[in-house]
Amino acid sequence: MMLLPFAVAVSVAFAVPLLGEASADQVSRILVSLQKNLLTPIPLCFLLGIICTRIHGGIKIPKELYYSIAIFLLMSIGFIGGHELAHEYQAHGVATIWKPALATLFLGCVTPITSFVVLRYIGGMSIADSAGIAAHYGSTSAVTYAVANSFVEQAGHPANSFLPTLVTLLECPGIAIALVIGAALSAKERAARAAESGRKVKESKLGEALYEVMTGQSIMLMAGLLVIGFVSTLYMDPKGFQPFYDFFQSKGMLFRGALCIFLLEMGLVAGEKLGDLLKVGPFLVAFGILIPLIHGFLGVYLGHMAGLNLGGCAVLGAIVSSASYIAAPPAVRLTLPEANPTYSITAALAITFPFNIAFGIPIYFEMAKFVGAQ
Amino acid sequence: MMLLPFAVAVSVAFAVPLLGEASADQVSRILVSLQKNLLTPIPLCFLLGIICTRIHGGIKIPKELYYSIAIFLLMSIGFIGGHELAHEYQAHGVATIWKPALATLFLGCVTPITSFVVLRYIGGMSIADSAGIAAHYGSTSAVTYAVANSFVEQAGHPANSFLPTLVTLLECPGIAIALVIGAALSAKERAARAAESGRKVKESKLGEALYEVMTGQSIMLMAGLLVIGFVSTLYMDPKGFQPFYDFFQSKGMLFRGALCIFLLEMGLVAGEKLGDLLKVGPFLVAFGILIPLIHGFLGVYLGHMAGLNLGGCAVLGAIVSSASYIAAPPAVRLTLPEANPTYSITAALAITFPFNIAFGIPIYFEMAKFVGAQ
Amino acid sequence: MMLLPFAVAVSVAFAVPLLGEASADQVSRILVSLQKNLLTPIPLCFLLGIICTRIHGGIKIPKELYYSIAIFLLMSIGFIGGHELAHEYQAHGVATIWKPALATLFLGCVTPITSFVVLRYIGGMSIADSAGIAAHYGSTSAVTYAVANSFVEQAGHPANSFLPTLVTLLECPGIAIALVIGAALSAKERAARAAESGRKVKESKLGEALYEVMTGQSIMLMAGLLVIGFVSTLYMDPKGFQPFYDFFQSKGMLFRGALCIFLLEMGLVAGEKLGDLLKVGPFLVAFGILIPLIHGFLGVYLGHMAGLNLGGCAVLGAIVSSASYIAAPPAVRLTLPEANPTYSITAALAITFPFNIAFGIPIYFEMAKFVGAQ
Amino acid sequence: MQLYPLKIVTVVGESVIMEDIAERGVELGATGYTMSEVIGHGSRSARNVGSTAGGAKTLKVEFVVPTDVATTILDEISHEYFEHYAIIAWLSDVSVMRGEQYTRKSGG
Amino acid sequence: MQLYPLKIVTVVGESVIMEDIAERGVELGATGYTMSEVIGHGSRSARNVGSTAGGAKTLKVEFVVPTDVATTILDEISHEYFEHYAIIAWLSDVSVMRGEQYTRKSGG
Amino acid sequence: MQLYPLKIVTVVGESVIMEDIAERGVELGATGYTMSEVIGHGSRSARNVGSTAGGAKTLKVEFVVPTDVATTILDEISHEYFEHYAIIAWLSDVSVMRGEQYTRKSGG
Ligand SMILES: Nc1ncnc2c1ncn2[C@@H]1O[C@H](COP(=O)(O)O)[C@@H](O)[C@H]1O
Ligand SMILES: Nc1ncnc2c1ncn2[C@@H]1O[C@H](COP(=O)(O)O)[C@@H](O)[C@H]1O
Ligand SMILES: Nc1ncnc2c1ncn2[C@@H]1O[C@H](COP(=O)(O)O)[C@@H](O)[C@H]1O
Ligand code: NA
Ligand code: NA
Ligand code: NA
Repeated sequence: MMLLPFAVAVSVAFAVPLLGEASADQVSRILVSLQKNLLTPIPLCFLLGIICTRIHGGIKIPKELYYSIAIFLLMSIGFIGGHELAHEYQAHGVATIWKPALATLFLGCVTPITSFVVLRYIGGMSIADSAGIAAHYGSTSAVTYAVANSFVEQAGHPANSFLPTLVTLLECPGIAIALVIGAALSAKERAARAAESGRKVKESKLGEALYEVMTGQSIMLMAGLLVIGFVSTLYMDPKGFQPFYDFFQSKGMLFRGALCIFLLEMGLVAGEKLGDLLKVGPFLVAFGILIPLIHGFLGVYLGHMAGLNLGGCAVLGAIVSSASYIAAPPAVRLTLPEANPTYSITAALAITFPFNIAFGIPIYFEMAKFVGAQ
Repeated sequence: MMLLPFAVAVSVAFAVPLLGEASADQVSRILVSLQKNLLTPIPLCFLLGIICTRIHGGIKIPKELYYSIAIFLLMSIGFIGGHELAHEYQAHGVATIWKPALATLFLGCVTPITSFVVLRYIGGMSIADSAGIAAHYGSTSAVTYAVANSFVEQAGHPANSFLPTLVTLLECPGIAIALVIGAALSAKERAARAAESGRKVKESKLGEALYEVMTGQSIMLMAGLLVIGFVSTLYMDPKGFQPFYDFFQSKGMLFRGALCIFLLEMGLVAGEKLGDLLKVGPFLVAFGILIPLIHGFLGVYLGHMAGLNLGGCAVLGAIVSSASYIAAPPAVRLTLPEANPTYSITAALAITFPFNIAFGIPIYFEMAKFVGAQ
Repeated sequence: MMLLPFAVAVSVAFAVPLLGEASADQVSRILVSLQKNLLTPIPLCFLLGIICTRIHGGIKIPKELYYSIAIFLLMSIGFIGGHELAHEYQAHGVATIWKPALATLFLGCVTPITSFVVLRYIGGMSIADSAGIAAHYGSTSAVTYAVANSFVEQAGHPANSFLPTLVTLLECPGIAIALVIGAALSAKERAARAAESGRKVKESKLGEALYEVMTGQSIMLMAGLLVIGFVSTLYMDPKGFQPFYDFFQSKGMLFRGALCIFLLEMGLVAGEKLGDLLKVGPFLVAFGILIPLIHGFLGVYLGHMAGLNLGGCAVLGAIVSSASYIAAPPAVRLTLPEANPTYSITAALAITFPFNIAFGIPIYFEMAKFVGAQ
Repeated sequence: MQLYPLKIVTVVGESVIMEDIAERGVELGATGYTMSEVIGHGSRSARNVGSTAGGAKTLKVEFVVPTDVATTILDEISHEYFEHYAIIAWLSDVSVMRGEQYTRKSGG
Repeated sequence: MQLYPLKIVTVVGESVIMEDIAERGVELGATGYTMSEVIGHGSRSARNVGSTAGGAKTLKVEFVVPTDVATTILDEISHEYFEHYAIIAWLSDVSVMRGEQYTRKSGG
Repeated sequence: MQLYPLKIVTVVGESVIMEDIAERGVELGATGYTMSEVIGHGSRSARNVGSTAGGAKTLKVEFVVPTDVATTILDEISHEYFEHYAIIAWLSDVSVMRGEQYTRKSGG
């Protein structure tokens, strides 16, 4: 926890140049990185989506296409992850993996707490809202992973092969911890209210909701395909394995192309949520930008400590900083119905996600260079 | 406008051989061209769709798949168009492009007028119906573009690289002009009717409908991806660009394969509309074949004047001749509700589209040779 | 028909080793084959689906994606089938094909009868239920074909090129024969019941249902694309043909990848049906495993007699043994409404299909070696 | 604006028979129908073969009709389909805008 | 639990106009609406341009409203859309849970 | 053909709770339910987290039930869900074909 003040300082140091008050060299390095990132199809498709919504344009992505792409992306991340993990495992056993895995789990436990504390005690939000938002920021966004991974590959610094495994590890703990905090702290309130209304206390849906998170689509597909990719890499002959690899591999055209369409739809939705920025107020907007920078730096730093390479640190930073907008929302809605979903979803989808896609990822990359990752 | 009689003459000269009364050489050249076109998967899938509907067979393409393919095709046309435009722009600036662009805009303004005049004064149709159908024929069909482009590529004469840009230019003006004509001419009628019924004149939806056309899915996706393709060609390094190119590029398997499934669905729908041919009467059937020949020749001729190559002239002919069945119908339905959509949709979808796919495209190709394009 | 006792004997001989009581050599060969089959993505995805359903996990494949993949697989099987058939035809005329085709038709007529007899007279099931289930086992499953074909290719023994043609031939006759048997035998019962209730006998939907089977999606797409693949192979130049081939070819990434997602969904559904295994009772479970072994051996044996190669025999065994779960169910439901669909669908989908995917296909492959196919 | 008292017949059932039922309703006097896809759960919904892979297919169809046509349609469905198929049907009262035009064959 | 007697206005029609109608309903006093996609067949359903490739698009929209708002909505639809568009609309009686909150603008 | 007077309880609400509600209805005495996907707009529909990317998910569920079961279901929904979730529910009268079989637990 003593890392936190340091993390804050560095994050701010990295955020500041963006505001134009830093050494010319650092600014220009970041600007080049930004341009390299921004003027590529993936963020541009996101932008197109936002523009289209704002001018009431007619692009409509059928939700079945969106879901199908999500399924493909998750399967792909898992399968290729399992494949790479098998190679890593064959070469080094668990020697290279256990430290980053532990670091990731640690981050999955810390980030919901930092988020909750900031929201409740600095932002003064209600217990339910604080815990609900914390659940989103404690988990991760697989699409942010995919975009970050594309970025470091395009930058010539591919991440360590087992990063997809880390994404899988990061999905659940943060949601669980935030919901437990929320449920525990609001139990008293509920009891009081129930007594008042003369009806018995509703049984909490916490257990049910946690089970649903842990067996949700994201985890089942990523972890399931991770195992499948691992096993079939070990047991199939490479020729038979090839077509599956071609279909799923993330360097390939299908993955990048699918990402474009996916980001277009996310832009369409984010465009709508932009209208809610006023409703959620300046504190949450600041939170949605600064917390990712802090969490991102923690991810980069601990990743570096755990031995990740340059790309790996940047990607770990990106996934730790990102907020879930698929697994977390329904779990929060069920467990903490008093929480207003407009807050959490606007923050995750209309602030943090675009910030990360456009600026965060190149910044984490620079942070990773800064901490000395290679 | 003095071109028109000439265009009519040449079109007829090209149509006549099809009826079997021309020089052996010309006939056989056209027949070879037709066979080359007809016995390929794309038109055969269309035919399979028609047959399936006529025998009440069970093929059902989920409409989400159809929409997804439409989105992919539009994005693909735009993206590759933007990519090629960037190369053209880097090599020649706007020198090679401005003339074809002007010619295309001119054709987009002329074709709704010729269509309206023929329908209203030769066909004796109502103002609303004439304007409604003219809106369809004044615009264009992106799928006809895709098929024509495949045809000229397979024939070894790829079109100029900026043709997708021309498709984008051709989408809107024709609809706008036809709807304005329709609204203006029928305003009096409406006013009279409103007075009679004692209710105030409904405000026309013209403005709204035009805005919807100009920000509709087709335009947003094609123009949006055109910009994205352009920008990322200029700023990305080629290795990073490659996977996006592979995903979208029109020579590739995804584009052609997607076209097959798309044409299958269009065949299923066209098969149903065939039943309406009797309802719309012989005039409209003749219109749906002859007007494309005339507009097609205009496209080929002006394209040649503007410096397009052989493939480019043929493709411009095809897109000018084609009728919109995606953007135009809802715009017409909103603005000219008295118009009977059975007329316009049957003409566009069950007459002109199949005619172009099967016969029109090879004919425009021969026309392009005839005018001397190379 | 005198083959049957022989087939039963051999099937049992092959089934027995699985139970662990055979020569070490045979067992180990089969086990290697099984492992080669089981530890690959396709059956593993099926397993993932089953597991997900059993633990109430959250994977949801949009049904439009499922239908879209089905359409792609059927088109692909047909198109590549037609392409290969064209080559075979150009090389050998119909010399190599007519015998396997006849054998397939013969098997399509025999298997519904064996199924019906076993169900009615050994299992003591009702006429309607026996005929209903027989209709499923008399037809075939295109996905089982696709998986079997992948298996023999991965095993280095690709099947004869015209196997897809045989799949098409096998689809309809079995359903037709079983439904006719069911309708004929239950006509009396119905008449009696109708007389009792004082209402006229309902006209049977048999004709209608048979027409629907013969013009159903599976047949239209497979046979339609078979013709398209055949024709365009003969008439197109290879360069123009290539992109279509790349899109549809079954060795390629798209086909295998699509199969993974398809099998995942089938696992999700089969997992649900597993709950019905208790309802259908031990007889039907045994039927769902033994009848495929018997039919499979018949397919392998007759295939060998008809001159198929090793892969071809194994694949013919697999498709003959497989049960339809797409075309048959609605046809049976319409024609024999008294039949309980739980029986037929559980048998086809939750017993025979997984058995074939996991164990059947490698067994048919060993059977094919056993009868001397090469 | 004239409101006209009519009936709505709503039928929910497994997909294999619902197109037949819609057409039968038109034959028996309905001027049209409105159909939608639903997810159904009932005592016999396991019979629905639409629920093989690809998803549960239960359909709902509604007919706006005069009373006599409503009775005829329900009678037909009750006798032809109720015994063997997963199906439910009910009748309710509605006031239809310009309703006289949905009484086309009501004399039949 | 309080049940409150209100009306439901149900409108089924071709897709180009249904979003307008939903918004119009809210302007005229409905506190919300529920819309769904249906497959429609009627005397004028050929006019539905949604039925070009990509599938038949007919939409159904329901408004839970007090009587006076119901009448206003039906009146508007009858005059603005009935003549040229494929559309049907009807009114039925319902008892709505905590229904007082769906009467927002009912005085209008 | 026997028609039997029953009630329909219709509930429209955000997707996270609708499966629970459907199951709860069956526990409370409904013999089945019919569910469909709709697009909803109301005073609290922004709460619907289904409306993140992938589209608006509002569900409608209908129960055909006897009066007492209807009341029990509405009561339960009113107390358990109305406060925090985007939801609307109403009751209407219907005459159900062979309706006696939808009264399974009506004594409860
Ligand atoms: N009590 C009920 N309330 C609403 N819908 C029902 C009810 N019972 C059955 N259904 C619907 O009717 C269909 C057939 O029901 P069943 O014949 O009982 O299997 C089911 O799939 C449901 O959609
Ligand atoms: N008698 C009817 N019963 C139920 N729905 C109808 C009826 N007539 C028309 N409809 C619906 O209303 C829409 C427009 O009808 P129409 O204006 O008659 O073409 C159709 O697409 C149907 O969905
Ligand atoms: N006045 C209304 N008429 C019809 N449906 C409504 C109405 N108000 C709300 N709804 C439906 O009920 C859902 C929840 O409403 P609410 O709780 O007001 O946000 C909405 O998504 C609509 O589908
Ligand atoms: Na996070
Ligand atoms: Na045109
Ligand atoms: Na079989």
